[in-house]
Amino acid sequence: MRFIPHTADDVRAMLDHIGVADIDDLFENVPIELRRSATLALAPGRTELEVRRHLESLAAKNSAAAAACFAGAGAYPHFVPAVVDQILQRAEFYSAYTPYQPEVSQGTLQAIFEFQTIVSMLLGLDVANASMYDGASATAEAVLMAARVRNKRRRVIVSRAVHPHYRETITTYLEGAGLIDVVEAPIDAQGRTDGAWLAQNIDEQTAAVVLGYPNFFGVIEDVAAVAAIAHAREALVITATSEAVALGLLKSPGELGADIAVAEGQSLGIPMSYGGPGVGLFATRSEYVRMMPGRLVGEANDTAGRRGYVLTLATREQHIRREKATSNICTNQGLMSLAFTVHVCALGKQGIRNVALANTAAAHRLAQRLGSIKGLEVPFQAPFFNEFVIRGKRLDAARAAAQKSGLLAGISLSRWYPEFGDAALLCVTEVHEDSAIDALVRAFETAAK
Amino acid sequence: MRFIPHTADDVRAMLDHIGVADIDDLFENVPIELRRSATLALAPGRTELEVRRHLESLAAKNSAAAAACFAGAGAYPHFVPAVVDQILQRAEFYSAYTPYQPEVSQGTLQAIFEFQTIVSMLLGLDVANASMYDGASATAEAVLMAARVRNKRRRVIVSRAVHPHYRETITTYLEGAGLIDVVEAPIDAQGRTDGAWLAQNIDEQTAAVVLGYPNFFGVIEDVAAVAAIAHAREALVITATSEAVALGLLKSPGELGADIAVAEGQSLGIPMSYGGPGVGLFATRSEYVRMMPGRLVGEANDTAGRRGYVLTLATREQHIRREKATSNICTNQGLMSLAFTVHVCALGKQGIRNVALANTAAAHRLAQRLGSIKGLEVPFQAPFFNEFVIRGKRLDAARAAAQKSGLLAGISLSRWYPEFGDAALLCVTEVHEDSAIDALVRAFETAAK
Amino acid sequence: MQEQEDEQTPSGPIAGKQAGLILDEPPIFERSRAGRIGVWTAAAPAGAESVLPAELLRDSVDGLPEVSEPEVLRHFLRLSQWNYGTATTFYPLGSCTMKYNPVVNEVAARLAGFANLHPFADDDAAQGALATIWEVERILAEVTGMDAVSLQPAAGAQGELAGMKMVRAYHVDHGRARRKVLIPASAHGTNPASAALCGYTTVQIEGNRLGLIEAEAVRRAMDDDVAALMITNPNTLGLFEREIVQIAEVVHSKGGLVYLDGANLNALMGIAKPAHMGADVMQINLHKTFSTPHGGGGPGSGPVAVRQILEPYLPTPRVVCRDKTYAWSSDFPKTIGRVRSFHGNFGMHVRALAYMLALGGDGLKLATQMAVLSANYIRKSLEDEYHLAYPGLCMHECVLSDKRLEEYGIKTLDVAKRLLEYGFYAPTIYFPLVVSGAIMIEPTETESKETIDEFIAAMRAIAREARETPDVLHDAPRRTPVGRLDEARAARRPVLRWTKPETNA
Amino acid sequence: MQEQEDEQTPSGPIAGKQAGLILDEPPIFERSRAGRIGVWTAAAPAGAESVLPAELLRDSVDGLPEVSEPEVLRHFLRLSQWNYGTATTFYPLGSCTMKYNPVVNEVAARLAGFANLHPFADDDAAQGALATIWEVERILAEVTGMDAVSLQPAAGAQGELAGMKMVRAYHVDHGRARRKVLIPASAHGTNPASAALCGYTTVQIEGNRLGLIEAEAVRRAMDDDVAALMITNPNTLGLFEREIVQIAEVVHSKGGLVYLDGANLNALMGIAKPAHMGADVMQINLHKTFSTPHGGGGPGSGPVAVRQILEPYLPTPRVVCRDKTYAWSSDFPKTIGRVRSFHGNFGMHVRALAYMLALGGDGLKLATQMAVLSANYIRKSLEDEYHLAYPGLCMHECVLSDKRLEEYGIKTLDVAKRLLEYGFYAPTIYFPLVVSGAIMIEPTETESKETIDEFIAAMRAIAREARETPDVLHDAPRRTPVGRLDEARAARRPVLRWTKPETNA
Ligand SMILES: Cc1ncc(COP(=O)(O)O)c(C=O)c1O
Ligand SMILES: Cc1ncc(COP(=O)(O)O)c(C=O)c1O
Repeated sequence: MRFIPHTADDVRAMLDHIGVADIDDLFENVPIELRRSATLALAPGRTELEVRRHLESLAAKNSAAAAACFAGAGAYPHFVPAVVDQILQRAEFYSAYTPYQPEVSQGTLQAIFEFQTIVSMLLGLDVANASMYDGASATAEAVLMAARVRNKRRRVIVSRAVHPHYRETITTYLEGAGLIDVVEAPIDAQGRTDGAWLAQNIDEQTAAVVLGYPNFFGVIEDVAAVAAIAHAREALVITATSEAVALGLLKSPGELGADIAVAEGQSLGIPMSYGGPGVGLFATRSEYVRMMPGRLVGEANDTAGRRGYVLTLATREQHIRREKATSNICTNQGLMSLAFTVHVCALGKQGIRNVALANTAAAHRLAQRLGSIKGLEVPFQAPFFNEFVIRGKRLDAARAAAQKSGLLAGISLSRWYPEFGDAALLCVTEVHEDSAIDALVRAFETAAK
Repeated sequence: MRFIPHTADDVRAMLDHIGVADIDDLFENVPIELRRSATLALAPGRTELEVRRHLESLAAKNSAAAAACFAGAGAYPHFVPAVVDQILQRAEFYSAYTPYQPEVSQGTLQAIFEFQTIVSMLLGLDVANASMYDGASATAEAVLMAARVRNKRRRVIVSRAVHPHYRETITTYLEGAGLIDVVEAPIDAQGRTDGAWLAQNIDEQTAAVVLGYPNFFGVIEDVAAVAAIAHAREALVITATSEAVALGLLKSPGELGADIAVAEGQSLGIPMSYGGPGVGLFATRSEYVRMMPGRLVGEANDTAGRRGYVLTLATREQHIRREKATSNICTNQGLMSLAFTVHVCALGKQGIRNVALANTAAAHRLAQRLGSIKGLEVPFQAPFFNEFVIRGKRLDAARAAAQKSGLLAGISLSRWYPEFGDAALLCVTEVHEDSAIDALVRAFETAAK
Repeated sequence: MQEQEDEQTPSGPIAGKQAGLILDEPPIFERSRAGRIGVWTAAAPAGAESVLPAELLRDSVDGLPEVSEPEVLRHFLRLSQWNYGTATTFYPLGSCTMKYNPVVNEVAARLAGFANLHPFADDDAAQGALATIWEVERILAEVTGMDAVSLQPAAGAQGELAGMKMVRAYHVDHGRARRKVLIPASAHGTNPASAALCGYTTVQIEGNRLGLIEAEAVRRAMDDDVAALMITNPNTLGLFEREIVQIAEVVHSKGGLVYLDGANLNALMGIAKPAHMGADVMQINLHKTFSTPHGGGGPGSGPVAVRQILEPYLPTPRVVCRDKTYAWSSDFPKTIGRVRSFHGNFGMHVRALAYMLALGGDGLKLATQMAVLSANYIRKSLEDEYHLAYPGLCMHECVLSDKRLEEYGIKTLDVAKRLLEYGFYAPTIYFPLVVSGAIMIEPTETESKETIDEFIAAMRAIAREARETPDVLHDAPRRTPVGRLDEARAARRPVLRWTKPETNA
Repeated sequence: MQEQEDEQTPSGPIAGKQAGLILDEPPIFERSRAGRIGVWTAAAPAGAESVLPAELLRDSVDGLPEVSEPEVLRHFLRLSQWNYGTATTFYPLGSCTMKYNPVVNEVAARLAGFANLHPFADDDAAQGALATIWEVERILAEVTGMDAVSLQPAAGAQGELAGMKMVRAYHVDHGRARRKVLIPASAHGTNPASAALCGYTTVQIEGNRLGLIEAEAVRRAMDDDVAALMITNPNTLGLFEREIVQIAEVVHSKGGLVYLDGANLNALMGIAKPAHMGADVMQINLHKTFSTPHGGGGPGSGPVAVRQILEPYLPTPRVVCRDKTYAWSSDFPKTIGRVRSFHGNFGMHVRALAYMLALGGDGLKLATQMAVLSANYIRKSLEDEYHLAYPGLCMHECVLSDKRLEEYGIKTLDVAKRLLEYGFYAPTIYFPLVVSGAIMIEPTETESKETIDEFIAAMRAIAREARETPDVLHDAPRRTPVGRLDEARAARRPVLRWTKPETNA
């Protein structure tokens, strides 16, 4: 077997040294009935060429991967410069474990330290961890953390405009974990979380309020206003960002008053890959650092005073604290945090802003063009980033027509928001060529006729 | 500019330090008229995304790249395991120069030493160099070397069954370089170089005779017989192999009596890439080592006795010997020799033989099937490796039909061998799936009807 | 001093070369210069600045580095060279199954048809992705004997969470959630943490003097308030729980469920199926047993597999297959819901499938056999020099300790640090907690006997050094990019992000 | 001793880290074990052994290694870590233009539409490849001012060969081949070697005390038996040949041709076009100026560019374009023929095009400007400590020498070896031959000022060490994977391949 180096001679020598007659003898502690019934009804091994052909044929059956993708909704088509994957393919990075032995893991450790720094800069908060699984579970962990911080409170308010998957994940995580109620805050006519409702409903029992930023409809929430209300009642504010590119342009959650800010980092450095792996970003104020979930890397000095990095504050974690840990997370999204870091470094201060500007400008242009088609409207008037909702009677027909021309024309909202009727969420980024945008407009125009 | 780190501040500081006012001042030694007319009428720079799109659109216009390729003739479709490219993408390998400073180039040097070892094993000769440009120029260099070894002789015999490009290259290289005649040896009815003709024509003026092994028609020449004749007249025997996989199965050129053996190594580890880069292999007997062209790596010890590797015997080379060098070659095909080495190591002793056996078996099966189609014949009866000639009246129509079904159905021979009429050279390797082979047979059957 | 040390170094990965050069590299922020850029993005389109109200916008992000592409590449290349990885050396980290990550897996996951696929693509335009997930589920079901599988969880711990949420949902469905979960003392920390996240109180079960859980001990702890036993098999001592079948019976007899931590599945393929042991639910770590890379700490993938009784509770959506057509279905009213967005770490599913197909049934069994063979070979070769925590045959890993070295003032940590100097990554240390000074060694099946022999020689040499020149161990490692780092101080005054040095501010 | 040395090391790539660990790795043949395999090929089909007559077949190739895939990967990864490359550190190798190799080029060349294309594909099924070659030719023509280009030559030296064959063909066509070629003493070794390969006798032209060729010197050597002058501009001293236009006139006036060695084109883009200098033919090294990687010694690509009078002689086939359709044509009866198989190192053409498009006209000029700026900055920063071979402004590189260090017993070689320890690759040394103990430094435009400053600091520190602690230089390098190797002995008793150690035989 090409991945297993043991030759027949090796096996013989090793068995002799151990002092057993054959391989089966090594398993004598496994009850014989279990061994007898353990046969694997699986095909025999294949050559690399066969494996590759099989996978290629599966990949070829994903016709949507070749479409011009105007779908966002939590996973975004962005350009990833080649330098990112060049780094990810470094076996020294991808074949290492969580950096338990810092002296021979400084590469991973320094990269995480840089990641933590960048995440805290983007989210505008003091401290970020080494990553969470994704935006959704990071949001759920943020809610759990808020419940620890405000540990006498029993209620969490989650905006209905938060990504549906994130909301579902919060529900799953909270079920059974203490006795916290999740209350949904409604949406106003602008596509924002209803401020008046929040003013009435955030109370002394409220541990935290969760907003999307931008929210699921691409709309930029007025985080500062909500924070003012929440903080007045000592509730924490959590923001969840699924389009991390927005953080290069919009005021940071921290600046607007968020106490915990989480995000999905896929947009920066990571292909959509059918939704995973991405990387969850998690940041908070330094006063809460010992309540944070997830690993943390800190600076340290060696015996000669050299600067280095180590895993730190591990007493929060499951391998030390077990059932009292701040989270059960162990393996996180290490390599994806590296992708994120490399991409942000390559873009830099200027580049990330340029990309964000290009995104928002292109999305607004398209919204305008579509909104001026008879029968279609852009229902929400609040400012949005690179996603927006479009509504109209014949929308599904238009989307189906567009799909025929090789376009993935957004996501239908009805499965999560039946109240909107025929509505779709469209996303435009720097990858969309004018020709594809024109084709999309044409498809919608034709269907509207 | 993303590849140029100089900021405006940097430029200013550097100019000040140099003591010039501006950039133009640096070029004051360049006559002003030259500078005035040096404007570049080229488009402005593009983003990485734009560059990539442009290249992708060009790549997409090569429809033949998606075809099932039954063409060989010097460039062969073979499977390259993923580990090869993983190594080639190591920037420490690809971004290094020729290893002039051995202490920080041991990676490149040891890899070349391994390459030389493998090449000498495959070719069955004592010593191999660090690579030549390709099979064709390696053959030309072999002829030049033979002329140095037999420096009183004025004639080189080159078989007409040697790859036409190799023959053309010999002609170009020899033109003007001393006064050596190139004489073409004819082909016999079996597709071999005409032994009787050779017996008559190799004489005391003959420095060397060049055979393809296998030859251009895939046919396995009787090198031993030719060597017996040649050596009797103290002429050298040169073999040129364009399908290196054959060397995993056929007796080595050295064993059969070749004095210099060259090959194109593309088949092992390197994609066809429209014909380049590949890698030229070059080996000979140790008595001729100081006459060899190209770089050589040798073992050496450091001051503490550690084993290491260095460039050696450089007194043969242009940078020391200038006009008296054994060749003008400087940059060779370094990274491609690494690809070759990794692929051969991954295959190993067993694997290379298995691949070669699979190739020859598949080619013979196809030859049989095509040969039994009415109107088609396999004209040459001599044993062949993985290529063979097929002949028939409606061959071009058959090939055109096959092309429509996404098959590159061999290479027409008429441009080089008008005497064969309607004939094509077909190649079969381990990459051909039964379905593609069946489609090819069907296309030929249909056209034959 | 340095040179004296060198002489004591036996053959192994570092023999034969000089100390070597490590190129330094500061945090990338210190490379930043105003105006540099690493990706040339198109200039923002005219007017883009005014598309959104100015009060919504931040200035450009303060502190983000400004570096050119050559600097970005060089920075991360240098960093990479400071790491050991399985690709560069033996990485015998117990419980982590640091096997070889086949390169073809990486190629497969990067195919455009996978990498560019949006998770909300219509099912009919994503049949290949659905088939990939389906195939992985089927193979996992075959290997574990379980009835149904979900690939949604992002890692082992999330698989545990999903599994325990299902345990809870099951009990709620059958009357009440119950309150307790039994967990052996040797369990991985994620087990109690996951149970706690589901609102359970954990009850610790002690192993016997052979390192095993006895059915009798479970019986004593078991009552009808116990929701489940979370058991690892083979356990974290590398030992097969011989009474597993009886244990499961005990748990089931009181209406409890058996959660099996499947992190050690590499010891079981073709040898024993968890379902036959009585497991009702388990997670599988694709990044251990199925060769997807650990990535310096992820991404992993932690599929959860269940027997029929728990199938209704699996996370949704699930892949269903009708007439060879695949579709996502959320039509499972009893589901625990989702534990994350989309369909899991799909890129890892592709890699795992590539691996499963490459090995096939026979290959998977061979992997297990060779992993267990190698672990026993190491155990046998070291048990005279090191204290072996529990005697006798082990499965895929073995646990030693520093017991016999204490008298020389040598601790497990010293052994680990010295090993780094010999060119090996260290075993897992101080885990499992039930063994004081544990040294947990898992070679996996992808290391050659020669490498294992070199490792054994190094371990034996270190034991000798511990007795003869203990300071060599205390001072180790001296040839790694940095020496021992002051972790205590780092935790006392945490510096968790880069900040501009005061002087430059 | 080691530690003392460390203290003397100023800031630079190696500061701040311990000596570091280099993992050793023997020649792969020593890893071989019978029965191992790294690529699982399908078993040979039944009967395959008897398809060919047994007497034609060899036994399996004696000595080829048998290793598993994990071992193959680890072997070459470890080897790679022993190298410096431009990607990991500053590589100021003069005359080699070791600029950054953009990663996107690598992606482009690997696109299936390029990589899987057979060279004999019909032109209509390879339009993208033909267009690629065509675009590169057009851009090279624009940059050089030449009229026609062929991308066939595999490297610079082969470009020279093709160029000189054309010179010869031209003269033959115009009466007789002529017999001599004039070459400055500072020329690269490939120049005389290529001329000799075309049957020419070389006549050396000496430079003046400014390092320049004077028109007068050429006039003296010029007669109607001179086929061509091969001149490098800027020359290998990094100096622009100020009389180039007059020199060309002298050559042309006697019916000779001017061959311009274009290896230093990185100093000229947007600044001066060789055609305007009077060049009739030149080669361009895509692996220098146009960023294709050097690959540890290739593959390169050495397009040859000519003025109209030489166009008929270009190698064939050539790309022709009619109605936006490209085709190969061999319909050039005066061609010198081919210098290699197929269409050149096409993969390099793709990479070069990616680079040319990325930079555009302005970017190429900027590259030249910044390269020259950096070289002058280095020159200016070192000329007080090192002897500068020729005073005044340089172009893209500058040449120092060991003249001032001789009195301390220090040679250029010692400086170079010590630089390696500082974490830099060494400049080109002992070339050009006209400068005794030459140290030829070419920074290129892709290195940051900070890196260049670190290099300057290291060079200055070494000059100081030469005076104060010369043994530190004589003993260098001590921190690289191996120390100075005995090259003389290696050449006396060449061991050019691995052989089984006697004891194992
Ligand atoms: C026994 C055991 N269980 C559970 C886990 C948790 O798995 P993961 O790290 O994938 O979350 C681990 C991983 O370290 C483990 O070793
Ligand atoms: C001035 C000069 N001319 C010619 C060459 C030869 O180019 P190549 O190495 O590509 O054959 C070189 C390369 O070193 C050079 O520096």
